[in-house]
Formats: sequence, C-alpha cells, structure tokens
Amino acid sequence: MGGMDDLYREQILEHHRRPHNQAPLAAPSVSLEGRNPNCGDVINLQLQLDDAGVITDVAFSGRGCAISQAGTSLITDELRGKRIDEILALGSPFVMELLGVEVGPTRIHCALLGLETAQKAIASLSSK
Amino acid sequence: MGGMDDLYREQILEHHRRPHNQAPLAAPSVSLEGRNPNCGDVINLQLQLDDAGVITDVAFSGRGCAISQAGTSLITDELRGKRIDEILALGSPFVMELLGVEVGPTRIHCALLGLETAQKAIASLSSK
Amino acid sequence: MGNWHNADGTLDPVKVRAEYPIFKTQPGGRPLHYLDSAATGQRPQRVVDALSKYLFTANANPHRGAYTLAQMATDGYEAARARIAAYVNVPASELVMLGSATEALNLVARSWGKANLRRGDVVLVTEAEHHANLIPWQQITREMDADLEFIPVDDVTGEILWDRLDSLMKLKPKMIALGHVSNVLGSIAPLAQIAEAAHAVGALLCVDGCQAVANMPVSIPATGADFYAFSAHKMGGLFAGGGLWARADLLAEMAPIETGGDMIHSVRLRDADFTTGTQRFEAGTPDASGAVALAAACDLLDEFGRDKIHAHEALMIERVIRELPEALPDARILGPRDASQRAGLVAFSSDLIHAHDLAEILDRRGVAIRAGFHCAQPLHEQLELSSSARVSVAPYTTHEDLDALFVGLREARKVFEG
Amino acid sequence: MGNWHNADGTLDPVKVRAEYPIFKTQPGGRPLHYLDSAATGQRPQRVVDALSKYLFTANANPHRGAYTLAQMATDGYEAARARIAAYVNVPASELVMLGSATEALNLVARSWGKANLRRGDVVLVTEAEHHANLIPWQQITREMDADLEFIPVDDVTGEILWDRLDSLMKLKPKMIALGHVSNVLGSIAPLAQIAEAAHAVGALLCVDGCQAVANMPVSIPATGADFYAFSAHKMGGLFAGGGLWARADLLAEMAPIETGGDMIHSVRLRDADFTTGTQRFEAGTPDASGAVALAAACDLLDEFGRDKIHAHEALMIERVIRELPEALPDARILGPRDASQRAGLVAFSSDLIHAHDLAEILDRRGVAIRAGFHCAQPLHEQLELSSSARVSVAPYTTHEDLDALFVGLREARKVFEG
Ligand SMILES: Cc1ncc(COP(=O)(O)O)c(C=O)c1O
Ligand SMILES: Cc1ncc(COP(=O)(O)O)c(C=O)c1O
Repeated sequence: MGGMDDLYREQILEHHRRPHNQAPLAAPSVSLEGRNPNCGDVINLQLQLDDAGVITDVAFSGRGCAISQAGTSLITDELRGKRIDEILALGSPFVMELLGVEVGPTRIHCALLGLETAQKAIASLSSK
Repeated sequence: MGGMDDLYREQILEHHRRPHNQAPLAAPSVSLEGRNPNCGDVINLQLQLDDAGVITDVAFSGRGCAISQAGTSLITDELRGKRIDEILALGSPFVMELLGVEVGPTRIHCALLGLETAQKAIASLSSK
Repeated sequence: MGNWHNADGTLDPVKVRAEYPIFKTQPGGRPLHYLDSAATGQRPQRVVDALSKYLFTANANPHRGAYTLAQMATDGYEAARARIAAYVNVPASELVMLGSATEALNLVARSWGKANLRRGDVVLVTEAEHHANLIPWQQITREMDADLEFIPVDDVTGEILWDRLDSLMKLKPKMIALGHVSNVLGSIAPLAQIAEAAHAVGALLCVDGCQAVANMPVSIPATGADFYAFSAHKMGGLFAGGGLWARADLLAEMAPIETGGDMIHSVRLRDADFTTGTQRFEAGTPDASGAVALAAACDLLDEFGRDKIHAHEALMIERVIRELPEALPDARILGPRDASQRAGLVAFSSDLIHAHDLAEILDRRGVAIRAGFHCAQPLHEQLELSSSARVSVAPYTTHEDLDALFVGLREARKVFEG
Repeated sequence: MGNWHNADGTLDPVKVRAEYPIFKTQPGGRPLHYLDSAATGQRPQRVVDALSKYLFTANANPHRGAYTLAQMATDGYEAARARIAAYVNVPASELVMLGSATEALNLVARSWGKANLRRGDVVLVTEAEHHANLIPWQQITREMDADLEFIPVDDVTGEILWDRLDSLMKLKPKMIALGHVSNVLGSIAPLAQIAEAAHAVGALLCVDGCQAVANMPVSIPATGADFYAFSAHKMGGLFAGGGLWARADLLAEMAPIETGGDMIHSVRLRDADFTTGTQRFEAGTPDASGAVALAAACDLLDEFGRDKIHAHEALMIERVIRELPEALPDARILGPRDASQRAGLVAFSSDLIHAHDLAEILDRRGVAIRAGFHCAQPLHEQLELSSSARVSVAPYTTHEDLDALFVGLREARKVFEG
C-alpha cells in the first residue's frame, strides 16, 4: 500500500483541505474554467498580468478530487512572478515534482488540470 | 452428388432452356415484376382473368437462375383454369412437387419466385 | 450447463464465478473485486467459446452466399437473433441488431424524430438520463424546432419525481424517453404506469433498458414500451452489439439512417429501394459473431435465472446501503433507500472524500468501483455534485467483494480524516 | 510467430492454413474450398486468442474507470488502435474506430456532405461502386439538392474508364468517392493519379478500401486520399469493426452524427459540447474487444507480408483467368484481363449457366464462390447482367482449391450442356 501513502501524502491532503489562493481577484486579466470531463473536476482560474507579461496575482476556486484541487493549489503558488513563456514551457514533470509523486495514467488529468488551465488561459490572452 | 442430380434433373433443365408461356398477352388483366434481390432473378408475369376470377391466360419473361426460371415456367403451366382463391392457397409444397425435388434454404426464394409473384399480382388486383 | 445454485435455490456467486475466467487472474497483482458491472460486465467463458465455434465452423458472410457454409452462417446468425429476442420476449422479426445501445437510441431519435416531430412538439425525458438517451433528443428537438422537457428529480436524493408525470402530461408530449433502470440512481422506473399515461395522451415510450436486461427479468411487451434498447456488453456479450425492439407498425414506417449493402431491395445508379423489416436498419455485413456471442450470454443468464439474479443483487445492494453510513458517515446515497426499488447498483457521494480519490484508494485493494458522472452529468448538476462513486453488482458478486469494499472505505476515511 | 513462407520467400498457403481452424472442419461434410474471402475472410486462431486474452485479463469499460483494470482495458484498446493505424500507416490520432466500413462511409457522406454540399455541387462516383459507397452519396446529394455523377464503365468488360476523368473534372466535383479495389472487377484504382486530378480542382477523395487492405500493401498517405474506409471482417477480424481515416483538418471540422457517452466534453440538460479528435465520432462504449481482435489480424497479415500476399493472390487470380475460358468457353470475365492490375478476385458471367446455379453445383464439391450482384447492382445493370459469379482468394488459397473449382466448373457445364 506504499503507492497510496505516496499519492495521499500529508502535504497533498493539506493542500486539498485548505487550498491556497482562493481569494477572488478584483479585476483579473483573464479567467478560465478548466474541466476534467471524465471525473467532473472543475476549477475557475483567474490570472493578473502586468504589461511585461508577468503574472502578478492568481486565484482559483474549484471542486473535485484531492489530486486536482491540491495540484491546482500547488501550481498557483508557483505562478506569481513567472513570465508567460516560462509558464507555457512547464510540463507534467514540473507538476509531478510539486506533488512529490509520480501520478499514474488514471489520475494524470487531475494532476495537470491547474497547469493546463493556466496555459490555456494564457494562450487565449495572446490570441486576442 | 445425388442432390445435384435431383435439383438439376432433365425436366427442370428442359423448362430452363425452353420455358413455357413466353408469348406476351395482348391485354393482360394484371402484370407484375417479381425480383429476388439476393441473386438478381427477375420475372415479368402477365395474367388474364375472366369476370368469375378464373385465370384464362398467362405469360412471363425473365432472366435468372435455372431454378427461378424453370420454377416459373412450371407454375405458369398450372395457373390456367384456376380461380384466384385457389392460387392464393398454394404454397411451397406445391412448387416442390412440381419441381419434383425438395429445394434447400439457399434456393427456396428462386423456386418460389413465380408463385409468389402470381399471388402478389392477384392481391394487387383485389385491393384495387 | 453448470450448477449455479445453492440448495435453497438461490444463486451462489462463488459457483457462478467459475464461469468467468477473469477472476482466476489477478489484474495488477491483486485479487479482483469487480464492482463496476454497470459500466461493462465480465465475460463468461462460454461466450468466447460460442464465438470461437461459430467463427471456426460456420463462418461466411450471412445473407449473401449460395453455398452451404453461408447458409450455416446465416442460420447461426438468425438463431442468435431469435435467442436474443426470446430473452426479452419479442418476436425475432421485430428485433433490430445494431452496434450498441447508443446507436439504437440515436436511430429512434433521428429516424422517428425526423419523421414525426414538428415545431413546438414536446419530447419528455428525465433529468437522470444517461447521455445516450439525452443528447440524441437534444439534437433532434433542436433540429426540428421541438421542445425538450424534463421529469425532474428530487434535489437531495436524486429520485425521479414520478408524481409530476400527471401534470407534465398536459404538455401533450409526443415521446417520453427514459431509462428502465437509472444507471446512477439504480431505481426501477414504473414503466407500466408511465406507458399508460403516455399512451393516454398519444405519446410513445422509448425505454433505455441497458441497466435492466442483465439484472432482472424483462419482458418488453409487459413494459408497455414502444421502443426498447439494450446493450450486449452489459450482458456478458462482446463490446459491440446492441438491440432495438420497436413496435412492428413503427418499425414499418421508420426510414433507415444508414444505407449500404444488405438493406436494399434494388439499386439503380441514382436511387435505391430499401428492403422491409429489421434488415432495413442493418446496413452492411451483420455482426454475426457478436450476435452468436450475445446469444450464449443470454443462455447463461437464463440458466442463472433472472429472478434469482435480481434477488441476489438485491441482497448485495441492500448490504451496501445498510453498512455504508457506518463506514463513511457523510455518505449521501443517491436514489431510493429501499433496495427492493432498485436493480444492480448504488451510487453515493461524500464531501470528505471525492469519488475519484475513493476509487483510487479502493483500487489499491483490487476493489473496482466507478467514479465520475457515469454519463449523467445533468443529474449530478441538479444534485450539485461534481461526481459520485458507484458500486454495481452482478451474479458473480460475493460478500467477500463487499467486505473488501468496506475495508477500503474505512481506510480511505482514515486517510482523509487525517 | 509461425513460418509461413517457402524457401524462396514466397507465401506457402498450406502453411498459412494451419492458422485457420475452419479448414480442419468439413462444413456440410466436405473439405472446404473457400473462394469467397472478398465477402468475408476466414478467421485466424490468434484473433480469437487475442480477444479471449483481453476479455479474460483486462476487461473493463475503457476511458471510464479510475482503477487499474480500466486502465489496462484502455491501454489495450488504444494499443490496438495504434496497431491498426500503423497497418495503414496513419497516426492513431486520426483513425476513427467504427462499427463497419458501411458506417464509416455513411459518416463521411452525412457529416462532410451535410456541411459542405450545396445546391448543384457535384459528387462523382464510379458506376462500379459497392452499394455502401453509392447509396449514402445518393441520399446526401438528394438531401442537399446536389448532383451525383458517374465515372462510366466499359459496357462489355466493365472496366472503369479512367480516361474520362479529365473531362469529368470540368464538372468541378467537390467529392470523388470510389473503391480502391473494385469488389466485382478486381481492378486497382490509380489512386495517386485520381487524387492529383481531384485536388487540382479542389475536390476531395473518399476511398473505400475494403477490398484493398487485406490483399496488398496499403499506405493511406501514399494513396492521396482525404478519407479512407476499411472493414475488420475482410481482414480476419471479427464481423463488427471498421476504420475511418480522415485528414486531420477535415476530421477537426466534421460534426458527429451519433451522440451519447464518451464523445462529450460537458453536458447540460438542454445542450452539450462535444470532445475533439477521433473520440467525437465514437459515441458510446468503444468496441475494445473488436479492436484488439483486429490488431491481432493485422499482426498476422504483416507476418505473411502484404507484398507476398499480393503476389500469391496474383498467381491464383492469374490461373483462374488463364484456365477459365477452357473450362467454361462462354465465360465473360469482368474487369481487366491482366492479373497484375487486380487484387484478390475475379468475377465472370455465363449465358449457359447462371451464377447462382453454378454456385450451387460447386457447393456440392465444397467450393464456395459468390453469385449475385455482390452489392453492385448498377454495375451489373450497365453490363446487362442479372448476376455474376465471383471467385476471390486469400493467403490461405491453394492450387487444390482452384483444382476443385475447375473440376466443378466442368461438371456444371456438362449438366447444362445436357
Ligand atoms: C468494396 C466494399 N465496400 C464496402 C463494403 C461494406 O463493408 P461492411 O459490410 O463490412 O460494412 C464491402 C463489403 O461488403 C465491400 O466489399
Ligand atoms: C443507462 C445506459 N444507457 C445507455 C448506455 C450506452 O450503452 P453503450 O455505450 O453500450 O452504447 C449505457 C452504458 O454505458 C447505460 O448504462
């Protein structure tokens, strides 16, 4: 049962119980809903950017499994101060490192929901 | 190979080579095309009836396998002088007897094409 | 033919398991406690044996050959159709064999709907429908400018509020489409009563039987349905395969959606006449091997006895409902509390543990349950749930499976309560 | 992995037969000389073995579960899709898995056709098309008030008159739909050349590959096709199953025809968003076991070597064409005389012996050939034939099979010459 202890480590459960960055932004540069159609995870992500394309603030609300909510909580902690191109360059290994565990194929979509939604939100900005 | 000799007896082959009742009727009471969609057999059947509902004359033309054409030739020989209700009462055993052989399921549609077309033609008449 | 029963005539799931080879394997290195039969059933040995026998002794293109082997193939296929039709108590000549229940429901919506729905006509479905019996109706009502209306569910339990039916009938629906057994609520719809109400206002009744046919006795004529769809893979057949029974007069009027070989009477360059009967809806080479496999699955379910399957599953479900509150105190059970109003499954949610996390933790003990929307997202939205966990049972479900479920549940609770 | 070849590297059909259990049986009490593989292929042992292994070790609903077994089911299904895609040299992400080639061609006609055909637009097909690649185009052109035009055939030989293509291009067709290999003429269409002509006027090319994929090397990108359909049961897979490859940009634009579970992104009571990619066209539970079976069939055909299959079949066909005139002097061979322009089959007619009678007489010797229209009635009408007889071959076809064919032909001739 070692695998379980990994995936549901105290750090992840803590982020799940008390996710960070929940205070909604007053005037976000962009907000986007991210969904995981298979298991119903949903997050609403807000990003604030300055003129240089640097994330100055971030917030999210959401419902879903521990992995999706903790993953989003963890990733939002990392976004502030990063440039658009830096965020677009992040991938699944970065999230795995944050979670401190290798997430298997059944849950990878949960783990990546936060990062992928952030990337889509940024992409939607630049295509405007 | 006994089965084959049965199905392709000289009588059947004779009817196939020189089918009876090929001279078209001048003013048929009804004519109908019968088709066997699976193997492309087709016949055009003409019937002449008197006021009492008795077949007075019959003709057909057609193309198709020996069984369908011989079967139709044989059945047309039987129609003259029969009443509508008598014809509607005929079934597959009657045709088998005419052919002198039990026709298997792969060919039964061929064997019955003539009779079934005659019955449909008659039914179309009475529904007018 | 095996001996599947206890001395008292009840089904013995341990004996039943012998017929399902997967239980001899240990997927992922653990004994399998498969509690997701509502998603797809496990397959009996004899289904593969029947398939193999057909393919290796009688395989040719049915309906198309003038030789013995093709006749054997046709006979085998048509015998399978007759067997499957008998399983749901309808004439073989009224059973359309399709690729899936989804295809069957799409055919009804598109063919019947296109010919019969006019602007403003009402189609009535429940808020609990499976997507396969919802989206096709969304699509066709939009296309025909008709209206889609809903039999509501209770906001808390999710139970379908059948007492609203009377007042909804004032909408004079032309079609009522609903599941025989809800794949989330587990509840059995009172079909005879619904059919009566429907027919009284001239509406037709289209029943999605996917969750009923493997779990309880079903005689389609007794349901009062005008259309009835079901799926092979929930019955122990292969993945492909679905049946659609339609009232003979409706079938005769319906236009085919798919065209091609085997469904034609005669074809010219620029147009074609279609054949009559079920064949008109079965374009292309029929799935003969799938039908033969499904027929074997029907044989087995009838050997078990469908009343006995139903009774066995009710016992299992009843235990889940009884023990769940203790194992997971905040569990919210969806659908009726009373196991006798259910067939085959029970779903629940918990604020403490998201269904997906629960499924993951249970999986480590080899317990396979389903987490998510179960293809019924609107129902979950009505209940303000982002997902639920579903336990579903089958003739091969044992008390051991449930023991493992409850051990896992307690473990999960410990993890999440911290 | 078997040894299927002679010392000189050519395919040895006798060795090949060992993999096909039906040849150990004697359907109807006679050794089987199966010359109807164009209708449906015989099934190799390993196809059933692969199916059985999947169902008995990895069976769950793919895409829907959060547990190990469901992941194994998904992995097996997606690996099968990748294997089948590789067989025709396309990315797995562009291969839509459907119930049959008929369904695939209907999807193209209805989805692409509905979105793209306008009044007066031209769809061009050949007069030799299989009903599955003709009637869907009849239907959609009628619905959209578009025109269906034809690449004609030679009145006598039936050969498709490709040299008319140039002048037909003046009609500026929007779609050209045709068979890669004609299931009556046996002729291989010059696809690269047709694709070039099509694309030059902005037309798309939809290829029915049913008779090509099992009989010769096929790399879809090399054909120049924009859509390419094929059928599992002609390749040794189960009856159900068909593939549709579509150019990625076309696929991205196409609307689904069938709706339900597994093809959605999110669903509300009154509307739904659909997912992207191939899954959008695969409503409902995927036919995972069928895909796994077909993947095993692809493995086997690649072990045989598709160039070697093609060469072996050319030898068989060449012999039929060479010896037929002596055995049945009035035989009229349809399609090209030159076996190198063919794949897998040869059809002929005779005024002396109707095809159906011939099939019946041959059947008494265990020789299974097909008689009728072969789902290409308009072609037969153009040739003023009420049917034809078709001999088709496969990797397991032996000279003995052809010996039996010719003995039977002579016998039939004796009966009918009297
Ligand atoms: C050329 C051709 N196209 C299409 C089809 C239809 O394939 P299926 O019946 O498997 O859908 C066939 C087989 O019957 C065929 O030979
Ligand atoms: C209630 C219900 N309806 C319809 C379906 C669709 O069945 P299939 O996916 O086999 O087409 C299912 C199964 O997923 C179901 O449970």
